[in-house]
Amino acid sequence: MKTAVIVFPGSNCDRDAAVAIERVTGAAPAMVWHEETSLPDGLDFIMLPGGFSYGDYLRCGAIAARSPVLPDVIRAAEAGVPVLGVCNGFQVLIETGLLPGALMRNAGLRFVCEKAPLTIETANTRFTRAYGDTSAITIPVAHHDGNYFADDETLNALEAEGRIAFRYAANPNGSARDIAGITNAGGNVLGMMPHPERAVDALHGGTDGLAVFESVLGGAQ
Amino acid sequence: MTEITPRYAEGIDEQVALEHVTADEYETILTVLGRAPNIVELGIFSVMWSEHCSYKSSRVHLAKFPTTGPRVVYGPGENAGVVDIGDGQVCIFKMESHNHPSFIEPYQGAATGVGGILRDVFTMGARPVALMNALRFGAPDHPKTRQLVAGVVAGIGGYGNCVGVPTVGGETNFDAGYNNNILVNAMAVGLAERDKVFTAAAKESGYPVLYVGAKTGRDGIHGATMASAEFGEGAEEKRPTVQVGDPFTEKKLIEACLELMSEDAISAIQDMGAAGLTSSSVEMASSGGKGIELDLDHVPQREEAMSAYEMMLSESQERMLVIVKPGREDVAERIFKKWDLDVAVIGKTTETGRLVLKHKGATVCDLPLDPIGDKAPKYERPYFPAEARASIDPASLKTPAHLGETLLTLMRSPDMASKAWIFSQYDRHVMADTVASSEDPSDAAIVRVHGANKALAITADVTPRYCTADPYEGGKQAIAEAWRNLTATGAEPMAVTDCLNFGNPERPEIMGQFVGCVEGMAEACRALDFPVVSGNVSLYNETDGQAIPPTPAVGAVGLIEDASVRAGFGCMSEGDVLLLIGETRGELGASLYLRFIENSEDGAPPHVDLGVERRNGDFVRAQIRSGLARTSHDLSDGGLACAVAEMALASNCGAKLAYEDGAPLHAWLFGEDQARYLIAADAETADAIRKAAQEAGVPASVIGLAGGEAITVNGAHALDLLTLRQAHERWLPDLMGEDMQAAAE
Amino acid sequence: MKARIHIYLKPGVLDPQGHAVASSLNHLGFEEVSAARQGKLIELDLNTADPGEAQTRVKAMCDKLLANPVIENYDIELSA
Amino acid sequence: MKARIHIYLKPGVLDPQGHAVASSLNHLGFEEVSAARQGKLIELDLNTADPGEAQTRVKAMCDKLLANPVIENYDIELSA
Ligand SMILES: Nc1ncnc2c1ncn2[C@@H]1O[C@H](COP(=O)(O)OP(=O)(O)O)[C@@H](O)[C@H]1O
Ligand SMILES: [Mg+2]
Repeated sequence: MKTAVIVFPGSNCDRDAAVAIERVTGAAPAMVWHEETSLPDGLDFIMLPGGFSYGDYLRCGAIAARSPVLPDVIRAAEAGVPVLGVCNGFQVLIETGLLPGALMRNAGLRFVCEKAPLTIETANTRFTRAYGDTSAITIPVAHHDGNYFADDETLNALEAEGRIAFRYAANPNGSARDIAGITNAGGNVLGMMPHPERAVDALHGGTDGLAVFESVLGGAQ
Repeated sequence: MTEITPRYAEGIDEQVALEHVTADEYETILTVLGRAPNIVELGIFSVMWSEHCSYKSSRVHLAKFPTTGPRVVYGPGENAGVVDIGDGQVCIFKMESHNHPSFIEPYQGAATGVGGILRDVFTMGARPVALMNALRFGAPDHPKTRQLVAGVVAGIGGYGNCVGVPTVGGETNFDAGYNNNILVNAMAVGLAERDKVFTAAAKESGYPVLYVGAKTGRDGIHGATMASAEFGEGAEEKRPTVQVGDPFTEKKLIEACLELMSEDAISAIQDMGAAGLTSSSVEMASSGGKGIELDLDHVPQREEAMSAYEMMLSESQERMLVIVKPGREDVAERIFKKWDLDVAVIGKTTETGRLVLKHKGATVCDLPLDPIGDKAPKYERPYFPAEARASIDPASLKTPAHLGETLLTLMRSPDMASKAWIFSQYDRHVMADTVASSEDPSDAAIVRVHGANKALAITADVTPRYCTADPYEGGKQAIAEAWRNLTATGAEPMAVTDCLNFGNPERPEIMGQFVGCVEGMAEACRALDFPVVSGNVSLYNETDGQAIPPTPAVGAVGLIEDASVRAGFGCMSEGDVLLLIGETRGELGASLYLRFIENSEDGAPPHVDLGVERRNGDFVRAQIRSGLARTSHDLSDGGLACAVAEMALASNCGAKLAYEDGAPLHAWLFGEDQARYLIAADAETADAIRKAAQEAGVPASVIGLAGGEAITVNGAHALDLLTLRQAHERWLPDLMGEDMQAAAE
Repeated sequence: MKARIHIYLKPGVLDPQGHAVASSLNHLGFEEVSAARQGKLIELDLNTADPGEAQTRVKAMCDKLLANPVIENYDIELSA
Repeated sequence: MKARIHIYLKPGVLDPQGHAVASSLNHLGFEEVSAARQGKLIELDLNTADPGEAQTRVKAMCDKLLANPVIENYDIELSA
């Protein structure tokens, strides 16, 4: 398993992401600095971590989406390499156009940090298959701009194509149709606001997020 | 008066001088220098001899704190306190105030407060792992309060969330005494390798001095001095501006500093706090007995035409001063450039013992450093103690008809109501080591040591009501409650940091409060082997002669050797026996009960018997560490009834209290007697704990059973959990509404 | 020369900030406010002499970075 | 009528957003950008006929809520 975590200035969940990945694969991921212009060869998984890349200035994820390393990430994604964007990573994926829609300021305007109950909308994605018939989980959210927006056409398509992976059971941010996480048409890119890497450890936030990594990284070795 | 002519350097007159220092201080300067100081030198004295930097009113009393102990590596005097947590690691922490700036500009004031305290911790080599905040606002219905709450909370979250350090706990009070002087105290906790701790003292001369971080602008240059000669004709762009923080730069600064610290390049390092360049350069040089020479032309500047005075007094954020080993400048340059931060060699250390500043080729400052420290004013301000209050006889107050209603009133009161509206705006989980934070039923926040199985317990406490009623007992109680909150989780209390917030020390009654609180805290620290390793003093918190209630905020850190062996108060279950540890005399003086039920602030606060405090606490900790006690809660505000209510809400399980005799019923329920804990356990375990208590000579009595969907007393006075939860959780959201947010940022 | 760029949300895109501004203003007694929209204001200093060139370049900046075409429109004002 | 309000930071106040925008534009090849400042744009729909009244009312809105007098300046444009 060759994995990588992209590190932007202002990323602050990069270490958490690495710990979660290593817990499942037993091997530390490559930490790739935003100024690299090419990724390590033969990656099986790329993660865009949470945080405040470039201070979240202008628009969350906007500047990161245009940083030197991104073209190669986009190439990999288009070639089918699994890519997971969490929180700020989701915002970056949206800004690159790999995922549709936009993430706006939370409806309540306040930053929201809470343990969010989620429903798993489909277990047949590369990121949710390990959940089996589990349908309800709890994963922490912590964001200011997680209010998912897209036009009805896009939303209907996402629903029709089974690309909504997670919904909020108690919508914390005003997201359209309670959307918490979506995949691309190819099913190899997942963006989600909740932090699965903060739920891989019983002492910290429970283990409901572990299956996301087990799904995409081929289960505990 | 010293015979020195001219008495004033060019462009300075008496008024300008007095805007910087007192008349006496100016005389001292003349004698020390043997000449009149120029405006830059005057500015430097005004900073170094300010209350903030020189602690001139408090120094003599702060010396009363015990500051050493087996775990203490560095006590007060460094940027932050350092305690040994074993395995070659240390915990580094400090608490600081940002009261006035937060009142002027709530968002930026609170945000820069967080930034400043973080720098105090990582400048010593620690990666920050937790933030706490202790907030005091005015009366809920005061016209300014809601906007201040919205702005301060958004600011703390905005900064802490972005730098990626979890804000794991704190405390919040509302009291009319803070209407025009809110308190924003922030605490940062970090972890470092014991042999990788960095200090500020310049040990060598001839070493390069590097400026790193953000550029210098005209931020926060002291208002009074701006009206002075030099800026009389100050154009708009020359006016001082409020410090604005940039957490993104801070995050990069943390990573860059830690990266540089992992190389063998740093000789000494110091964050730029208030009047950054002045205090940092002076402190680094004088604490090392060296001199320092800076060329201000090399200081990275954000604005045009900055004067030497402005550069030396600027409070621009996210800046550090680093003395590197000769020849290692390139290492620093590489790292800070990588992080897109400014880095510049601006001078060198010297043997002269003087601070020499060059600007545009001219020497604009040449001061001997020793006098700045030695001759710094140190006042023994007159004070008289507050006169003692009579204690309240609980029997003189009539027992309310429905005690469930009484409990409801307290649990929805500003002090007891849920603060979820606040802490849900703080990222409490980033770094993935938070074991317990604000939302969890734990008397202290618990943060695991990354990669290890042990954890830090962290708490922030003080009860201003008590300090007002009796500064000495209140000071003791603040330390005792912090120690108790740590103990109730099973942690070994290690050390204390503080933030002493008071009014104008030139008023003897205020100084009396200060001295009383400090002496009370000091006695408690000695009795509990709980040394003070860092702290901060904030005086002059008053408006129109109205001083804040004395508020010596205490931050404390404890150690949990095995993170899986600890106690919280959220697992009380049907049939559990409720065991009260400690004695109940029913002390209602200065209690929440008195405030919200009798509308009185009267009476003597609960007495703190430190011997009993220690005995009971050591016993409870032993029960938790042996694995017997898994559910325990300390008793504080609102006494037994409120502790039971908090346990019931957290466990979603009611309780049937059984009152037999002793203090009058209302005092038994709401008395705030100290040194008490509530333990919930199955009958068998409870029995074992009770026996152990008997042997240890610790009072322990069964006061009821867990169960049902309500809290009852002798089968009556029922308060159902749903009603309780609604009232407890809705108070703050209802106060804040939704209309404030648009203005918060 | 200088460029002043107004970036606002496309009609139909939900605008939580604008909504909050309007209701707060109403709440404060400014009932005449029937709606509010919040956008961004970006001012650029340009080392460019030719207005025509500036116009095309700034438009490119907006399309490449400053505005998000999915949700935002923009207009550009140039001044010497 | 409509009010368009520009809110920008006072001169000298640190503007990290503007700084980030400028350096990102430079990175993207727009070297002609020497500086950038970011502010807020607020548009209000008003049920007010009289421009004079609108002007005073909107100014009050800015002072009370929309702008932060400590660090921000603002200007107001009214249009029918
Ligand atoms: N300003 C704040 N920031 C974060 N957490 C807070 C704040 N104020 C209160 N809390 C949290 O609310 C809970 C109750 O606070 P408090 O009643 O002071 O606890 P205790 O009585 O045990 O000291 C605690 O978990 C505390 O951490
Ligand atoms: Mg407390």
